Amino acid sequence: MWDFPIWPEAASTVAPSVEALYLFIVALNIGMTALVFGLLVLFSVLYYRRADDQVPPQYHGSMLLEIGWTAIPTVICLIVFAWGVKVYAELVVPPADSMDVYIVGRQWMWKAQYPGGQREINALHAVLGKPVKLTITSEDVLHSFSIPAFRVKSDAVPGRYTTLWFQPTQAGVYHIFCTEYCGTEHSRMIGKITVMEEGDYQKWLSEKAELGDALQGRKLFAKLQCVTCHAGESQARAPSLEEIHMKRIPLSFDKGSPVAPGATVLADENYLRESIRYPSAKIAAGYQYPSIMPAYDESLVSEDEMFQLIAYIKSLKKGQTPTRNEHTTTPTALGAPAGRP
Amino acid sequence: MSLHPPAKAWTYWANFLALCVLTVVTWLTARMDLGALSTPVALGIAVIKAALVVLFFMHVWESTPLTKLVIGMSLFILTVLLTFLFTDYATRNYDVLPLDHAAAVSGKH
Amino acid sequence: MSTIITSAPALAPASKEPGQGGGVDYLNHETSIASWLLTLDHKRIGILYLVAMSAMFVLGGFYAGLIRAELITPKGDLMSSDFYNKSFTAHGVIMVFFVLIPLVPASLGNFMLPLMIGAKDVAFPRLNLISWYVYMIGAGFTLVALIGGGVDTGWTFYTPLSTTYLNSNVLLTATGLFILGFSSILTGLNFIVTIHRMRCPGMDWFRMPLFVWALYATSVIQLLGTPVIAITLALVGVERLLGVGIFDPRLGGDPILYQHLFWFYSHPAVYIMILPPLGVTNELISTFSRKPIFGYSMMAGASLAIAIFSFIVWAHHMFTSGLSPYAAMFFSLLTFSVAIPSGIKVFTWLATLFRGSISFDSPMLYAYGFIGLFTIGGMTGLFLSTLGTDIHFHDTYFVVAHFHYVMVGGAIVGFMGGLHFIWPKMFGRMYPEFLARMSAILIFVGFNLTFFPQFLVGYLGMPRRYHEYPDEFQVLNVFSTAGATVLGVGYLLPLLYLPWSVFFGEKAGRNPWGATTLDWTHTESPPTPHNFEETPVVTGEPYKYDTLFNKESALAGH
Amino acid sequence: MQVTEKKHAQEAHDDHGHGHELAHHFVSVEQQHDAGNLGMWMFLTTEVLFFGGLFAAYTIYRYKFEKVFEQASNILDPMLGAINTIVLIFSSVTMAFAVRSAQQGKSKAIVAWLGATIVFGALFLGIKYGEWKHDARLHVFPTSDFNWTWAREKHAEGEHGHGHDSHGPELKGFVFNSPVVPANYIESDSRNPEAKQAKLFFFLYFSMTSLHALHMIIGFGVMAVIMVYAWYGYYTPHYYVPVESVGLYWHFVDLVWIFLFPLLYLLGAHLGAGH
Repeated sequence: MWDFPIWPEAASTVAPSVEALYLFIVALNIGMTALVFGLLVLFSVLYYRRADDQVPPQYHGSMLLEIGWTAIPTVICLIVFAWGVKVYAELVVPPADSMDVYIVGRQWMWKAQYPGGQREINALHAVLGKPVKLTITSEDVLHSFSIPAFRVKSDAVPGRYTTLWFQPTQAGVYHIFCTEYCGTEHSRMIGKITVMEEGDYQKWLSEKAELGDALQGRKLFAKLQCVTCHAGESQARAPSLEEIHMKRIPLSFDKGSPVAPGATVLADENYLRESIRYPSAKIAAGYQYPSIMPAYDESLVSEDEMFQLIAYIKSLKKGQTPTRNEHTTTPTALGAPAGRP
Repeated sequence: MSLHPPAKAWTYWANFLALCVLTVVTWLTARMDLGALSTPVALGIAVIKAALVVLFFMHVWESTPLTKLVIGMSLFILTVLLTFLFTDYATRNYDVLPLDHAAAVSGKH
Repeated sequence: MSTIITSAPALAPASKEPGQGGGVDYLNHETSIASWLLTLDHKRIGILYLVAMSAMFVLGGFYAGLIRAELITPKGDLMSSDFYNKSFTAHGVIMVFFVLIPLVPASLGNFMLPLMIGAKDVAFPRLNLISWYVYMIGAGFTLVALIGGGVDTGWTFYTPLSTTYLNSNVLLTATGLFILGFSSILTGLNFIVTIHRMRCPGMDWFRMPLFVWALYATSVIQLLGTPVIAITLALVGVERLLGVGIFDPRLGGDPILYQHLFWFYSHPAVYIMILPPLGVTNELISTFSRKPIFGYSMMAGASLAIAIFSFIVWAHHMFTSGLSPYAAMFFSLLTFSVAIPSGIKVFTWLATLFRGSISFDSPMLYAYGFIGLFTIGGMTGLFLSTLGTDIHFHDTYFVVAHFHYVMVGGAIVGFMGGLHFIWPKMFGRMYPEFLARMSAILIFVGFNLTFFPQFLVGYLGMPRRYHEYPDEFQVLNVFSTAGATVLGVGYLLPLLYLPWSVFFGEKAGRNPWGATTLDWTHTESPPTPHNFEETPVVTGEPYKYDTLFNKESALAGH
Repeated sequence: MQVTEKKHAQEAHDDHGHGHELAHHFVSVEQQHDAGNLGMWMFLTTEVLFFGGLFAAYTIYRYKFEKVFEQASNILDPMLGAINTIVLIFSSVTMAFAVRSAQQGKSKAIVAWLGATIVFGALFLGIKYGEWKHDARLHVFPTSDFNWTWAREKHAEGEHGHGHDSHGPELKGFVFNSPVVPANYIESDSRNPEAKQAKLFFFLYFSMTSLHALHMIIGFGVMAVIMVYAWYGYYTPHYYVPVESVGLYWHFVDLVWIFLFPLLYLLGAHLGAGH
């Protein structure tokens, strides 16, 4: 029974940097605690009360000392803070070449979608040494996606995307926990992440081969008639979506639009999502407010489908937008209040 | 021989007139479209009106420094609440840190 | 009747033997039940709080016991996960809102504050009594909610879980806490006015005992922070009633805004809990080492600094919540600003002990325990204020261990020290010293045994609020539970011997510890209904042991 | 110093001479007055933060949904808001005079001025009640029967001179059981994210104004009690903390409204509401 672990595996590239910082602060802790306990014991031994009427010398303070034990901790704190920010930057900025995996949390399970369209519940597979970027959201309440062995964690917030990334450095199977209390079965909202060699991974993928996310997104793109306005050739009614991902979009600031003049927005997953759920939120320059595009809420585009659409939009290269055929009818802007001029 | 000598009556009436005028002014300014300025103007006038009430109706004009400190303290904390909230909301749509991962790892940014 | 002038309070009008001064004290001048329930005497109200909070503490402890028992085994075999969730919610709500926040100010503070500044009572005695009744009403609502049906939101009531997805008694609990908030506000208001307006002649700001400074800083937080949580809980309630989505993303709201508003109060609340025990510890360290507090003004300043800083660091509870990274860095930096004054306090106590004349009466043992545990609790806070490490530790048992070191190891142990210190003044009786020392040691040992393993299991990644957990975490959890039983015994002892001592303990003199503040030198034990026969005039600093140290007063009652 | 102390000490003991003017635990009437005054200010700081929570929520959502908030605010009638502002300010003046009479020890005058204050406060609430009634017709109460599409339409018509209440089905009750709007409106709302945002604005509008109104009603109660005491000459130039305190409280209520008026009513005034 004495062989219980007290040290989690460090199985990702960021883990060692977190580890180093952790050890530094541990050292600070031990140092300070030892100092305090040591002095307490020492003073008790040296200065215990010998006689009932013993009156010790009365010191009232020493400016030098007081400045000292204000200044030194301040400096140490600043060092720790700076180091912490450096590690944090590593934790939040994914490499450009990382593979996208989409995570949807719901009471009480984790759903994972791979670019290849493969789906998993409460499980995740990653390739040894290949960076993975998770885009996380939730269908109901707050959850938090945590992989202790990788030292990464991010809340799943309904209504928006959060991200985390990791690059596994040793094969194995590790815990996935939900660390944000999410209701009755919170402690059962756990899973396993399996880190495997490239080869095994490809084998595993091929076993559960599927129509890729992007392709399924393309179907949706046609089914929801996005193509009627977001056409490659004419941009009369809506901007083209080709290669829009991670571009800076200047926003329209006619009297209507709810953004400040001159504002731009980075077309990341969150922006693409918002523009589908609530088109009038941030309208690209040159198009007027309110948007003529209908708002697609959960009943029209589920979170899973949203990921497929976004995967498709991200995959759109120049001139790849499907051409519209005459039969496709324009979706009417149900979202626009009837009373609007 | 009261604890505090009563203020002159006319100060109250003058104050009342000033407040009425400011109310009309703020309404008129609000009706013309000042764009981004409209809110600062409206709030600015509101602050002036509030100051008049506090200083003369609530007698802070001739009150002790302690009272002024108390007011200052509550306004300070209120400001902290409102402004520090914005450190989150105003920066949420920024691009995350250096977009170049290598820079982040090596810490050169 | 002439006014007493004291250069150093220590050479007070000698130490009268107990019973002298007419023998009429605030306990025996009227004894009917009504005289207690309708009393306007701050001393009696302090005791009313003490009784109420002890009951709440036992209840909260009971739930803690349930949780630890469940966690002995990895599988959820003792209770349903639903009941487990309700247990830790009840534990959290009761301990945080009904025990820790009012713990020291409402009981010890109420009793000592007027005595320490030479006042007959707090500024608004009626308000003082009202705030106790408000506390009881709030407690009533919450207990009905927690025991009749239960609440499974966790004490943080995070939305949208609490507003949309749960059908337990959230509304009733929110109401109870909303009401309770006003008890806290009224107490704070009363204390601030008392400290500003009721100080006896000569008791200028830098002659006040440091406990008073701590109470002052605490009251500022109570006054400015509590209303925000009140309105936030009201919004949660309204959202449940009307289905308006002010915190629900489906309805356009933002769940993170709830966290901001919640922590804007609940982080400063941590300092409502810890500042008064810090203040009490000053009294203990000074008295039992017969030294003035080293760097008095620095210490007083640190208390105020903590109170102000506590308002600008709240978002460090939200680093993984989807907070903007820039805000995360901003708040991480600010968070360190609280670490500094806390450190100052610890160093100051050590410097005070240096070359002192240290006696190890039970209050001093508690004070030692407090310093040790508070140091560990504070230092482990570094892991959580630092961005790089907090991402890993957030919402794991590491956090649980950290804030229990501060809240229990700090606040509760500090309170126990203060209680044992003030007990003879409260009831004019000594408690069995040996048992008191036993319980001090048991609590220290049991506490570490309970919560240190939780640092380790937290580092392994075991999340909070888990009903079931992977097998490899079991051993540490068993240690933790074992420690909890020791801790329980440690708490049980005072619950037995303190009430016993009220009736059978040996009589204490007016100043058994040889303390030098007005409350010890100028009042009987127990004090007379109006505290002071004549209004004292202070001309000296609070802690001064060198002039004519009065042996009898130090020994009276021993 | 000591001498004065001694005097006060005695004063404190035989305070029966002063009757109610000096409670036993105070040393002097000055101390008592200052304590009461400071206490009231402390309470007001709490109130500031109490409303502060709502203002914080308002600020954030106003920042996120600026445009819709302006349109929603445009539904409200700035004219009525302005009139109410003046009414409330005037009640502040009367209150100021009530405190003044207390300082001069004119008991009957206190009663008169407080009475005037209550009257104008009531007038304010009356106008507010009218507004809410109108809001109910527009279906902007943030409940299940909220409908943004309906509100905008009816409001637009109302602006074009048809008068407000001629349109929309007749009300059966005060607020919540106003008849259901046609299905297509509900459909169009359900598809329109801005409806949710507008609902947030009106939630904030109603919670802020009703909390404000609640404060006024509490104020009425306190004033009524004080009027009774004043009638029997309970307050003297030595002891008028209660009057002064309720005065501070009332001015604070006025302050809150001074900010609510621009934030809620004038936000969308420039959108050309032709009132």
